[in-house]
Amino acid sequence: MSSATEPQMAEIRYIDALNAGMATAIEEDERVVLIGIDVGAGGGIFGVTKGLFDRFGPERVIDTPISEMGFVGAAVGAAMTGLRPIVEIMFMDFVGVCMDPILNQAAKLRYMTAGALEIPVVFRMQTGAGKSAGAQHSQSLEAWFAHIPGLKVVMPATVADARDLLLESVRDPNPVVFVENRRLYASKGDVEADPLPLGKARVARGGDDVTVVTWGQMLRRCLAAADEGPASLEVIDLRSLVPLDMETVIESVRRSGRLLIVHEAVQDFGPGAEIAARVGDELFDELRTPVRRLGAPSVPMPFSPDLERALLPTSKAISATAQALQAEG
Amino acid sequence: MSSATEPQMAEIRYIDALNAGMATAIEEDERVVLIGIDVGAGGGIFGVTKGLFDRFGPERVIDTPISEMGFVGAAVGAAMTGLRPIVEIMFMDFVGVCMDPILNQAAKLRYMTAGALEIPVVFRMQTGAGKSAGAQHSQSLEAWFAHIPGLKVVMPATVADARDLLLESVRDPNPVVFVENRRLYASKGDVEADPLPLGKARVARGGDDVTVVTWGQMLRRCLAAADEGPASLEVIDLRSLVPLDMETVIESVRRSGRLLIVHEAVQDFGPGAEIAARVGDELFDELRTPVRRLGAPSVPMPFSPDLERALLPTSKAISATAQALQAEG
Amino acid sequence: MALIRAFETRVSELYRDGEIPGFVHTSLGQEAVAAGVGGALREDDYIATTHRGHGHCLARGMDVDGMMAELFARGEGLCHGKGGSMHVADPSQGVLGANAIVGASLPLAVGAGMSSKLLGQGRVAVAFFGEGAVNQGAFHEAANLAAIWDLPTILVCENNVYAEFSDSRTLTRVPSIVERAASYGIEAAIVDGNDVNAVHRRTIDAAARCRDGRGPFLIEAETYRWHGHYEGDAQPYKPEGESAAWREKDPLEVSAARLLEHGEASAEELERIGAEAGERVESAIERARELPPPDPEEAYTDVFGD
Amino acid sequence: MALIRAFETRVSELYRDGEIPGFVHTSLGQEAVAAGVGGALREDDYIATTHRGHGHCLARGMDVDGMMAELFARGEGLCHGKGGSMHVADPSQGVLGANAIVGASLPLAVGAGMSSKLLGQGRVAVAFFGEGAVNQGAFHEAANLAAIWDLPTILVCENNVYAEFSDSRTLTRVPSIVERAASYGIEAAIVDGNDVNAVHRRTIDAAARCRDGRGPFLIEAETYRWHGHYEGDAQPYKPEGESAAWREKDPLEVSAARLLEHGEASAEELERIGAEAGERVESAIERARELPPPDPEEAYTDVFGD
Ligand SMILES: Cc1ncc(C[n+]2csc(CCOP(=O)(O)OP(=O)(O)O)c2C)c(N)n1
Ligand SMILES: Cc1ncc(C[n+]2csc(CCOP(=O)(O)OP(=O)(O)O)c2C)c(N)n1
Ligand SMILES: [Mg+2]
Ligand SMILES: [Mg+2]
Repeated sequence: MSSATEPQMAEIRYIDALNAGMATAIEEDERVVLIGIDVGAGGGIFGVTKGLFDRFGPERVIDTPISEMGFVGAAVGAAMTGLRPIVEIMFMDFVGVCMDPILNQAAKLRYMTAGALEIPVVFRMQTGAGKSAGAQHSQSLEAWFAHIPGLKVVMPATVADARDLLLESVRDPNPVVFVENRRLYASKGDVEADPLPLGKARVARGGDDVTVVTWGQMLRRCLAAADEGPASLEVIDLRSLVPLDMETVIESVRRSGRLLIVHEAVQDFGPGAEIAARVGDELFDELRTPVRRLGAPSVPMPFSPDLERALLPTSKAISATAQALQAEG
Repeated sequence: MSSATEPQMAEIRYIDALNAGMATAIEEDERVVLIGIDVGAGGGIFGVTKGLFDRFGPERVIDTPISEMGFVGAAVGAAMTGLRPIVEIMFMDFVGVCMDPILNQAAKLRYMTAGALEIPVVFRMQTGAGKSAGAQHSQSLEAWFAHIPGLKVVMPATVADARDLLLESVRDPNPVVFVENRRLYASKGDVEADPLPLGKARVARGGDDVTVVTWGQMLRRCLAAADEGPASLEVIDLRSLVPLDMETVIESVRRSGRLLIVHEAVQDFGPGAEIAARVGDELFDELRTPVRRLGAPSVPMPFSPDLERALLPTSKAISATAQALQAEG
Repeated sequence: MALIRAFETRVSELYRDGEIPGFVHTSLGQEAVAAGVGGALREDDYIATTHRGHGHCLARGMDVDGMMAELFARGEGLCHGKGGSMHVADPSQGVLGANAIVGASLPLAVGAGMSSKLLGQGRVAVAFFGEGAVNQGAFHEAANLAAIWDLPTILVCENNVYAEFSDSRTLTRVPSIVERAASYGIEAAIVDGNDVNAVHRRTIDAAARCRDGRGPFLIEAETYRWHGHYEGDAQPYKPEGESAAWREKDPLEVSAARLLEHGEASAEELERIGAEAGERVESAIERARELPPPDPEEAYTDVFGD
Repeated sequence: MALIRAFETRVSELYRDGEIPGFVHTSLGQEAVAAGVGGALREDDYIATTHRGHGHCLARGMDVDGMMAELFARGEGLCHGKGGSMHVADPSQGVLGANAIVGASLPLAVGAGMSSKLLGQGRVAVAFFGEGAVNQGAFHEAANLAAIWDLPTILVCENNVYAEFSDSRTLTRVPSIVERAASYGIEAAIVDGNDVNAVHRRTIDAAARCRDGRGPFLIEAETYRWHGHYEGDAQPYKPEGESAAWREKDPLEVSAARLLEHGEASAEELERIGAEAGERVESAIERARELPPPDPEEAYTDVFGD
């Protein structure tokens, strides 16, 4: 990947890591194209694709009209016929206008054709509440995709993963829903940090008392909670919901006997429920305390920064819940 | 409701009960309209709306082009401005082409306008695997809707509920996702059976050893499993995921100490996970055995009847799992 | 128009200064469309608008204080701080809301047209949308529905040349929205979107047609987005001189010139109108600044009604 | 055409008799469209089709045995019994599959056109769709994309009058699909969909344009759906005599008459072709009947590749 990022600049922003990952993907494989609204000349509404158009040209970096159903579906059709598209859905909330190609086409056509069709497409989409973007621009819907057989669901929380998981997603022969968190775009980190394959969770912080499973922007808050102590938290960055690395989670909870799941998505019928249900079943006898979840309450995201702030799990709430778990038994 | 169903015909089909519910709704309130593809003159692709067009005319029973995004969105706009539409999405899978009006409009506009907008709309949709309809016509996606704040999610499993819950949904001032099960359309039952309000779960069968929570077409299989014995199963028909009547579930599991959740939807990140997670937390000390779930495996629905049959929970599998739970402790 | 100009000019500054959170999209330079349409509607008519809807709301008579307070995310805002710039709404004024999903205003306005028709209210529903939204399936489906059901819905396309960073003429072979309306058998007309009188006349006619049961009408208003897509957008994509040329056609100056020419208003009067608008906005700002944020409980209310 | 006729005539009966599960939609009466297009394509061209796609697949040379076995849900079916009538596919024949979502074939074929263009393959991608699908946003968006990107994509609209139980002319003010193509700047032509030669000539031209890099073309083939929407549909909605009139224009008889007239084929040859087609189908049926269902393991394979 050195081609895309100068060796000396190990400390880069999440957004630059995404850009580097795409640059490498487009450079290393002539079948890779980037498709989306203003991803080209404009460099992306958040600047994520800056420079790619000038570097690779309009054949590889393709601007589209505001026609998600059309261009997401076209990306799926292109993936069936030899290209490996990265298609951007500007806000995750916009899947409301282009779900069919993801739900009924990309996720199912390999299966329905008994493997005759391969669909290597990456659906890049961005989420991240906490910027007063309002109820239609703040949703975390990863649970929807994880519920659909045939889709991988990847959520990089670190700068290194932003680049490496994106690259792995492009190289993957399957449809991948790649969820970026806007709140992390400006965050800096070491892009050469210990790489892990797609499908493996990372123990971001070792600890003994409570296992905390999370992903996306909540990772930082969980780490901050771990810093607060006194309980010793083992923080696991899941990195992908599909594949779901339960081994790493189970192994940790077996040691700690306690599990707290933290995510930005709405808690009810959310992604944490699956992890809670599995651990509750597999570690029924080993659990010292009930599995707890911290997610957003069941309300749309309000515009007001004050109201919004109060709805997302804070490091305070995370550490308080962890302490409470430890106190319970 | 007598107006819509002759008193003597207490034993009617689920499909007739739905029809009766709509007839009563349209008759009792001039603001109620029925909108969808071939719901009018054609009487519905499955005959659910038969006769309504002749009875109420084209102003109240409205045929549409194949434009779900347009007419589902129009139904939401109509609901904001004085009508109370029942809009049909022929197969639940088709939400792929019309999710936005449900996800970003109906579910959110009351909240975003601080209650200034009221959106009394019913999204009727139909599911039901087991008819070789293929991967794009067999999905149960109720978990998606339950995860979105602002939507009620109703799933009638009995003939009486088909009529009564539909009527209650139309009278409800909120957007309601009303999920019919095609496999039940021909089933017969007593339409005058003990009515329960929307939001209350029904104990369909009392029992002591294992609580079985289910809904939709799986209710019949759970009851069949209960008949098999020897374990005494308490079968709960949830009736709606939102509101979620945890009280009834908790009360039952508190007695039985064992819980099995059965649904047709894919198990992973499915609706059962939320119930399992809540019970695992609230009844941590009272549970005698781990909470178990039986849902579809993570594969698209295959066309082959033999393959498909093997993927849905059978009464045998349900009773075997229940017996196993009882044996565990 | 003076009010819209004053309102958005200040909102742009307030956003830059961090006093207004979230995303803000201004319609500076497009005021004539909002004013021309707004003034032609009946009290009880409906509008459904977009992310760029401040002008449309103000022209409908939306309360300036309540609207500014909403942009400031105050508890006394029209939406109690839960909507914001992209979602400001006031059904009591027929405003079904700004909307952050491109194309969403169209099916909603079709639905409002259905209500009006079926309930025999003679109300007109206006869908505002940009030329970029025309490439959304929602436009296509909604236009066809409005046509086959002869709904009292006016489709007002504000063709301001750009969709975000892209020149919309490069994203279709048929940049004329009026031509595309032919696909639905919808009569349509192009108007100078910087001439409030022209827009007003067109809308009067369209609304009359609607009330006569003659079905939908599409108005393509040619105008220009002075500012960036969002406040803060540096607009490298705009060709040299293009903005300047359009500013020559400032809708406020166009109508001012005409009013003076026909002696329908004196320079002093126009001056006063501008000044009053400015004061109106300033007082709304002062008020909003002093208001408290929403009661924390607000976050949990209005999800469901009963 | 004879093969399609024989295939679907028997499939219709087999479905009625419960030998074929699921949903079945036949294109009886529309064979000339499939045959005319199929015969005009190159070996390596692509097609994406609909729920009514048997004919299109057969005309592409899809294996009759494998296809029949698939409809019978056998393990040796082309899709191992996992696809069925609504999803039968064979990428090795360029068939990207039948599709049960109305309108879905269009974006997929646009994508196939992108692949062909970007990889410089000169392959053409055909999207088959019905006139009812034209009211889907997917048609609108896909047509515009094919146009602005000058893709080698042919949009073949089979206008068979009905969409399920509805006369499509009642669901739009502009029933002419050719007229609606103008919205995208796409050249289009209407052809007699019951005349295989006419369809064939049109497709040859359209494909040539595509390969010359002149972009998409839309063909509206006027034809008629003999059977119901699905097998078993009683069709009360069809007016008296309409079916009979169209059966007068049976595409097979139209071409048979012409062949005989021009002495390009003798009655015996035509007879033989029909007979052979019948035998081909019967042997496929016999074979399918004997085949076992899929290995239970099949239910769990092909979800992900590695
Ligand atoms: C479905 C959807 N896709 C993309 C966006 C992002 N977006 C917001 S505004 C905009 C441009 C809209 O252009 P136009 O319709 O011309 O309106 P204008 O901004 O010019 O007023 C885009 C792409 C969105 N909000 N919704
Ligand atoms: C998105 C979607 N909406 C509705 C349906 C149900 N449906 C299947 S076929 C059909 C009619 C299609 O009509 P047309 O496009 O004319 O094709 P034809 O059946 O005449 O070949 C409908 C409404 C569907 N499969 N997908
Ligand atoms: Mg614009
Ligand atoms: Mg048709």
